Amino acid sequence: MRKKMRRGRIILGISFFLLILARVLASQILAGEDKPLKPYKVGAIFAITGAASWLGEPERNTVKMIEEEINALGGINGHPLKVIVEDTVGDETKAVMAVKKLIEKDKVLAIVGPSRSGTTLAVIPIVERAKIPLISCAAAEAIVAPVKPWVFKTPQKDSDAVVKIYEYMNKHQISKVAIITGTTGFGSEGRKQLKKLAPEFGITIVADETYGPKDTDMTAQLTRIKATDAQAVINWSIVPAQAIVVKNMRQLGMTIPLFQSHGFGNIKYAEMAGEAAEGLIFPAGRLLAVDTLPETHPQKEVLTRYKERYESKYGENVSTFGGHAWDALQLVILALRAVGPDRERIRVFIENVKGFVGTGGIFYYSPEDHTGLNKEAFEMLTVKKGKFVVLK
Amino acid sequence: MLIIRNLKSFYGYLCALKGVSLHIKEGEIVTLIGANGAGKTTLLNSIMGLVSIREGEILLFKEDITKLSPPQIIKRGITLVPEGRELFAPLTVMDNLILGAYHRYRKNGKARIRRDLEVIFERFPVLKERRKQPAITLSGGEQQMLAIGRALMSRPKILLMDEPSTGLSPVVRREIFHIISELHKQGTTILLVEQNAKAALKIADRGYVIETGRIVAQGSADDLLNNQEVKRAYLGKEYKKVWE
Amino acid sequence: MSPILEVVALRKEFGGVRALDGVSFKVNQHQIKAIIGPNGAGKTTLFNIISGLYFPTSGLIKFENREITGLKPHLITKRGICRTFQNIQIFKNMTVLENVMVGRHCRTRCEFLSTLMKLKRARYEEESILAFSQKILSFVGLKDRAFESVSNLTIQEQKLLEIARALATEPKLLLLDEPAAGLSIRETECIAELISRIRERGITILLVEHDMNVVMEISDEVIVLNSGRVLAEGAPREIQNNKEVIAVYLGEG
Amino acid sequence: MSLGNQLLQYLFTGITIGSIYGMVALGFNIIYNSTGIINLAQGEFVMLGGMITIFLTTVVKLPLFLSFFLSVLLVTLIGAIFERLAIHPLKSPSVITLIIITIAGSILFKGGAMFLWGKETFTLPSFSGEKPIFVLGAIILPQTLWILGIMGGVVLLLIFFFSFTRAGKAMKACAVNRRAANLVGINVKLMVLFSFALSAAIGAVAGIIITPIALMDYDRGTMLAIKGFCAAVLGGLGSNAGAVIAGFLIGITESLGAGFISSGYKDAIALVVLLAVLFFRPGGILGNKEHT
Amino acid sequence: MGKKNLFSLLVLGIMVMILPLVISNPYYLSILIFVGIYSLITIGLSLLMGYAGQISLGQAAFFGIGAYTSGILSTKFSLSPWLALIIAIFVTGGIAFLIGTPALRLKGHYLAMATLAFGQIIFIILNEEIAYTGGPSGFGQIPYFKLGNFVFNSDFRYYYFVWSIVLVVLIFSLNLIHSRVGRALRSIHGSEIAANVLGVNTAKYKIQVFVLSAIYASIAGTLYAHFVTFLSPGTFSFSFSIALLTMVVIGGMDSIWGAIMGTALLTILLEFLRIFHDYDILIYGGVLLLIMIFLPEGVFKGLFNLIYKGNFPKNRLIKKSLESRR
Repeated sequence: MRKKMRRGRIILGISFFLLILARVLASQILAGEDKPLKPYKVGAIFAITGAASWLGEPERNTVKMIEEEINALGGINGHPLKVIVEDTVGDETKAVMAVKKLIEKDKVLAIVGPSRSGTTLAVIPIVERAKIPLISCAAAEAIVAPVKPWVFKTPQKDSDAVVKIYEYMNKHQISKVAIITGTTGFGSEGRKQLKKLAPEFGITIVADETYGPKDTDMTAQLTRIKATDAQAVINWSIVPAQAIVVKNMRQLGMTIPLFQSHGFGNIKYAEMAGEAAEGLIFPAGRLLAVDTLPETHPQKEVLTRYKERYESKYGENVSTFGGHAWDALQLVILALRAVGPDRERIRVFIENVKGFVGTGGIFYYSPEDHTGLNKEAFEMLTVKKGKFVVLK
Repeated sequence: MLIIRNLKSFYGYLCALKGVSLHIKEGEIVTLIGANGAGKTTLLNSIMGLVSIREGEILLFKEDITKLSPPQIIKRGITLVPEGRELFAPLTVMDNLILGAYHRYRKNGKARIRRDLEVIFERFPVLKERRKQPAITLSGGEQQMLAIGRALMSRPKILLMDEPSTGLSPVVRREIFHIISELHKQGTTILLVEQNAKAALKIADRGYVIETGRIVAQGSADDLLNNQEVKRAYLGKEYKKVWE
Repeated sequence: MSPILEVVALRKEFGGVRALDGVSFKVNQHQIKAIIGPNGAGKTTLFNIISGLYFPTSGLIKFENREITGLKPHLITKRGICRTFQNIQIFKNMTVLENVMVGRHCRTRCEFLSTLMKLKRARYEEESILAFSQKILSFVGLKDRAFESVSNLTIQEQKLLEIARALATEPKLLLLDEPAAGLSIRETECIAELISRIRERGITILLVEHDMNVVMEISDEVIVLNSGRVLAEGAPREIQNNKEVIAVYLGEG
Repeated sequence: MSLGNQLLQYLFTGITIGSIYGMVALGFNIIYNSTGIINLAQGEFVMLGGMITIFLTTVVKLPLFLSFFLSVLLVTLIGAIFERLAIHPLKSPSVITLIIITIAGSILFKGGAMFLWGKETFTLPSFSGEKPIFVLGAIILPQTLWILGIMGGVVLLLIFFFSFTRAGKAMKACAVNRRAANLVGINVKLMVLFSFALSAAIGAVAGIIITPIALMDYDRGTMLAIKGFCAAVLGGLGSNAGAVIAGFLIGITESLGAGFISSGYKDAIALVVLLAVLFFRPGGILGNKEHT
Repeated sequence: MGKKNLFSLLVLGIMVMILPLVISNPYYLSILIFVGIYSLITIGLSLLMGYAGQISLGQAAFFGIGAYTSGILSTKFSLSPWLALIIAIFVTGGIAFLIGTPALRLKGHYLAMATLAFGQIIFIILNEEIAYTGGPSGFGQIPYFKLGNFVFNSDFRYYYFVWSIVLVVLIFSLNLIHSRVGRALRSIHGSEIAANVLGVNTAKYKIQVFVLSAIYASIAGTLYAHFVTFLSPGTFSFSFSIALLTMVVIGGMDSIWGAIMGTALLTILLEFLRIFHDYDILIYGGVLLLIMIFLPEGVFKGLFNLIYKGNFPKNRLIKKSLESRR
C-alpha cells in the first residue's frame, strides 16, 4: 500500500519536474536575446537579526542563493527574479511594517516568510486584506488552522511531529513521559499539541516543565523530572538553549530516552550538546540525514542539490529552516512560471500544487489544507557519532 | 614663592573671586580671613586646580600653574587640608596617611615613605595608637590631626589649610593652633584660612582680609589685629563692642 | 505676646552623633529672632527639623499652640511655616516667575483632572496665582526679571527669589537660613531692609545668620547655639556682652 | 530521588547560576564605586569574553589556557577604549544620560559581535571534563567547581588589590571621596579608566568560565546584565560581599522556584524578592541607607 | 499655554491633517501611525522623566498591560473596544498606583532597577498566562475600533484616529505643564527638598504623574492592539522600554515637543535603516552614542545651542525663547 503511494508520488514528482523543465526551456527559447523583461518582485521577511536570527539567517541565505541561480539561468520566463528581503528582528511590530513596505512600496507579487510563528500571525490580517499570497516558514498550526485563503506554510505540522513521537513511544511501550518546553512560540505550541494528543495515544504526561530562551542551566527543572517516574523526556524547543537540556540531563545521570522536536534540526545543536546528544531521537525532515537516505527516495535529489549548493556557497551546514525558505520560494517561482504575475492566480496555483518535491517533504496543497505535508514528511532521526542518521 | 595675580573664578553660583592678588614668601605663615561665603575656600580650591579659573595667574616658584590639574599641582608641592577634613572615612588611619604620599611612591620609594610615616607618628602619637582604626571612628580633633598628617605625607612646600579649627572644642582648637605654629617653626610655609580671626592672626606673620571675592585689607598680623576695616569686614559694625 | 513657635527639649542624633542636645526656646509673634553659633552648632539641623525634613529623636515643636512634630514638610508649610536654604535651592528648570508660582501651591487647590482639561476653575485659579506672584516679585524688587531663566540671576537676586518664593506661601513664620551669606555689604543691607519690611507685614521671622551686622541690627532676640545646646538667649546687647558667647563664637584666642 | 537529594541539587544548581550573577555584579560594583555609573554594557563584556575565547580556541586554534588570558586582555582593552571614547568626554552627565550611553555602548558591542562572529550559539569544552561529581546523591559539574574556584580567586584578588596595593587603595579612595582623592594627588579620571578596564576584565573572566555550561552568543549579554544588575542592587550597590551573596541568593531562589513552584515563573520569583528587598530595605541587603 | 505652544500646536495640527494627502502610501502612513502610538507613551515618559525627574525602565509593561487588557477583553469577552479601552485605563492606572507607591520612594539607580524588575515581571506573566494571553505565540483576531458602522480598518482612517488622540493628549499635557500641578512636578525635578518645604506633596505628585504616564502608555497599548490586531509578549520587552527611553532622551527630555520629535526621528530612522540590513544595529548604536556624547540635551535643543553658541553675544534671548517653549 505504502509502496504504491510512493510510486505514485515519484511518478507525479517526475512528471511535474518534466513539466517545469519544458516550461523553462520554452521560456528560454521564447525569451531569446530580447531586452530583459520587467523583474518579478517577491518579498521575503525573516528574523535576520535579533533573538531568532539563527532562523532568519539561513533563510535569507537560501532565498538569495535561489535568486542568483534563477537569474543566472535567465530568470522566470525571461523575467528576472527580484527577492526583496526585509528583517523583522523577530518582532511583531517590525514584521507588520516590513510587510506593509513590501506590499505598498515594493509592490511584490508574493511574500515568503516570516521565520517565526508570532510574526506570521501578526502579518496575516495584512496580507489577507491586501490579497497577497504569503508562504510562511513558521511552524505553528494556528497559521493555517483555520485555513485562510492567502496564507500557506512550508514547515511540517507540529502535531505530525508529536504523532510521530507518540507512535514511536507506543511501539516501544513508553506510556509515562515528562515534557520540557522552551517559552517561545514554537515551544508553547508544541506543548499545547503534546498535551492535546497524549490521551489519544494512551500517554500520560507526568511532568510539565519550561525554560526561557536565555536560561543558562536547566538542572532544576530536570531534577524535578528525575523525581517522577517518567519513562522518557520530550524536549520541545527551537532555541540553542535546548542543547543545555540535553547536556544537563546526561549530567544528572538520567538514562531514560530523550526525544527532541523537529526544532532540533540544526547539526550545531548536536555539536553543542556533544556526547550527551548521542542516541537522542527526534522527528525531522529528511534534509538533515540526506546522506543516509536511500538513493531511490524521491526527495534525495532535491535534498542533495540544495545541501551541496548551500554548503559550498556559504561554508556552513544546512539547517531545516533554510529548507523551509527553499520550499516556499520554489513554490512561488513555480507559480510565477505557470501563471505569471497575478496574485490571485498565484494563490490558486499554490492551493492546487500536488506532489511538489521540496526539502521538507512532498507537498500536496488543497483548499482545505495549506500545509501540504503530512506526518510522512518526517523521518525519525537519531544522533550517531555527532551526525544525524535515520533511525532504523 | 607663591604669587597670585588678579585671580577671577566662579564656583557654582554662590561664591566668586573678583580679582584676587596675594603672595606668600618662603617660610611664612599667611592667614586669609573673611566672613562665610567671602570666597576663602574658592581661593584655595582655585590654587589647587579644583575650580576652573577665568582670569589671572598663579605662579609657584615663577612657574605658571594656573592650568594644571590637582595631581600635577600636588606634585609641584602644594597640598590642601580641606575644609571638613575630607578623610577617606572607612579606610584606616594608616591607609589615609599612605594615600597622602600617593604621588611620591614612584619617585621616593617605600622606605622614604615609611620614614615619613614615623615622623608623622612621632608628631601625632595618637594616630600611631589608632593606625588600624577606620578614620571615621576618630574624634574630631584626631580627625583634624589625621587630615594634617595626610597632607604632610605629601611633603608639601606650601600647606594650605582651610578652617582647621571648625567644629572643635576650645581645648582641641588650641591644640590644633599649637600644631600649626609648631609646623611653621619647623619651616613649613602655610596659607591658613580661618574664621577664627583672632587666633589665626596671633600665629600668623601676615594676613589678608577677603570680602565678597576681593582683598580689602592686608598687612602684618599685628596691624590687622588692630585694623578697623578688618573688624568691620569680618565681624560687622558692632564688632568693636564685642571685641573689647 | 504669645509665642507662635515653641521648641521643647529637641534632640537629634545622627548615628550616635548628637547634633541637637535638648534645645528649648520660644519665638513670639511678630518677632525677628536670630540664631547664631559656630559652624556645626546645629543651626541648620534645627531648621530642618522645624520645617519637617528631619524627624527629631525626641522633643516637641508647637506652632500656634498645636503640635507639629513629625508632620510632613508640605503640611507644615500649609500650617504657615516656610523656609529658605543656606545653599540656594531655587528651581533651575523654571523662570523666576514660575519659581514664585510654585510657592502658591499650598494655597491653591486645582488637581490633575481640572488642570489637564483646563477647566474654568483652573484658569481662574491660575490667574490669581499669577497676580499674587507678581505682587510678591515686585515686593522683593524682582518684577522686571520675572520671565528670565533663573540662571541669569546674581546671587543676591537668587536669594531674593528664594525669599519671594517662601513669601508666596503666605507664611506666618519665615525661617531664613543665612540670607546674607556671600553678599556684599550693600547687598546685605538691602536684604536686612527687606527682612524688616517682611516683619512689618506681620510675619514672624526666625533667622540663622553669620553676619553679626545684620543680626545685631534687625533682631529682637538672639539665641546662641553651641554643640547642639542653647548657650545663651536674650536681647542682642546682652548677647554681645556675654563672656561665654564671645569665647565660643569669636575665638578665645 | 528523595526530597533531600532534590533540595541539595537545587542548591547546587542555584550556586552555579548564582556565581555567574555574582561575577557580573562584581563588575557593576567596581565601576559604580569609582564613578557612580551603572554600566549597562557590563553584560557585553561578559559576552565578549566568551566569544573572543571561542574565536581564539576554534579559529586561531590557540590552547584554552592561552586564549583565556589573551581574551581577558583584549576585553580589558575594549573596556578601557570604551571609557576613553564614550565616558571620558562627558561633562557632569545625568544618571539618565549615563544609562543611555552605556546602553548605546552595549548595542554597539552586540552589533560588532554579531558582525564578527554571526548569530550562532557557540560553546567551549569544559575545562576539565564533563563527568559529574556526585555529592550525597546530587551532582556537581566540574565546571561549576571551576566557576566557584575562579570566582573565589577573583574575590580574593579584589580583596588583596583593594586593601594591599597602592592602586587599589587609590581606587577605593576615589570611591569613598573623590574630592579628597583629587586632593592627595590621585588622578581620578585615570582611576575611572582603570575601573572600566578592571570590570571589563572581570566580566570577561565570567564570560569565559560560564561558556562551557551556559553556551554563548552575541545576544546573551543583556539578560546577564539584568541579572547581574539585580544582584548588585540587591547586595547594595558598591558592596562586593553583598554582590556575591546576592548573586547566590538570586541563583538559589531561581532554582528553588523552578523546582518547587514553577519553572516559567522562576525569574519572576527572583524579581519579586528583589522588589520586596528594595521596598523594605531600600539600600540592599548589605548596603546602607544613604545610598538611596 | 503661551503663544509659542499654540503656534506649534497649530503647525502640528495642520501637518497631521495634510500629511496623508501628500503621502498616501499606506506603508508610510502606518509608520506615522506607529509614531503617533509611541508618541503617546513618550509624552507620558517625558512628563515623568523630564518634568518630574523620575526614571522608568518599565514603561513597555504599561504599554503591554493596556494592549493585553483591551485585546483580551474585546477578543475573548467580546467587549466593545471602546469599553475595553476604558477598562484598560483603569487596570493600568491601578497597577501603576500599586507599584508606584513603594517604588517612587526610591531614587536614581534603585528606582531604575525597581521599574525594570516590574517590567520583567509583567513580561513573564504575559508569557506564562497562556490561557488568557496565548503565551509566547500570542493571540490575534482582535477587532477593529468601530464608530457606528464606520470601522477603523484602513491605515488612512486609523491614522486620523490615532493622531487626533495624540493631539488631545498633547493639549492636555501642555495644559498640565503650565499649571499648578505642572509646576509642582518640575519643582520636584529642580529640588525635591525645596519643593517639599514650599508645600508640594512630592510623594503624591510623583505617584500621580507615574500613574498618568502609565495611562498614556495604556491608551497607546490599546491603540496598538486594535491596529495590529495581534499581540505577543515580544513587543513589550525590556528592549522596548529602552527604545522608548531613548526616544525621549534623543528628543530632549525636558520638552514634550522633544519627545514627539525624538519618537518620530527614531521610528523613521529605524525604518530607513532597513536599507542597511545587518549594519543597522551598529549604526543605531553608534548614532545613539554620538548623540548622547555631543548633544546630551537632545538633538534639537543641542543642535540649536551648537549653532548659536558664541555667535550670539546675548544668547539670553534664545534661552528665553526655549524657556517659554516648554
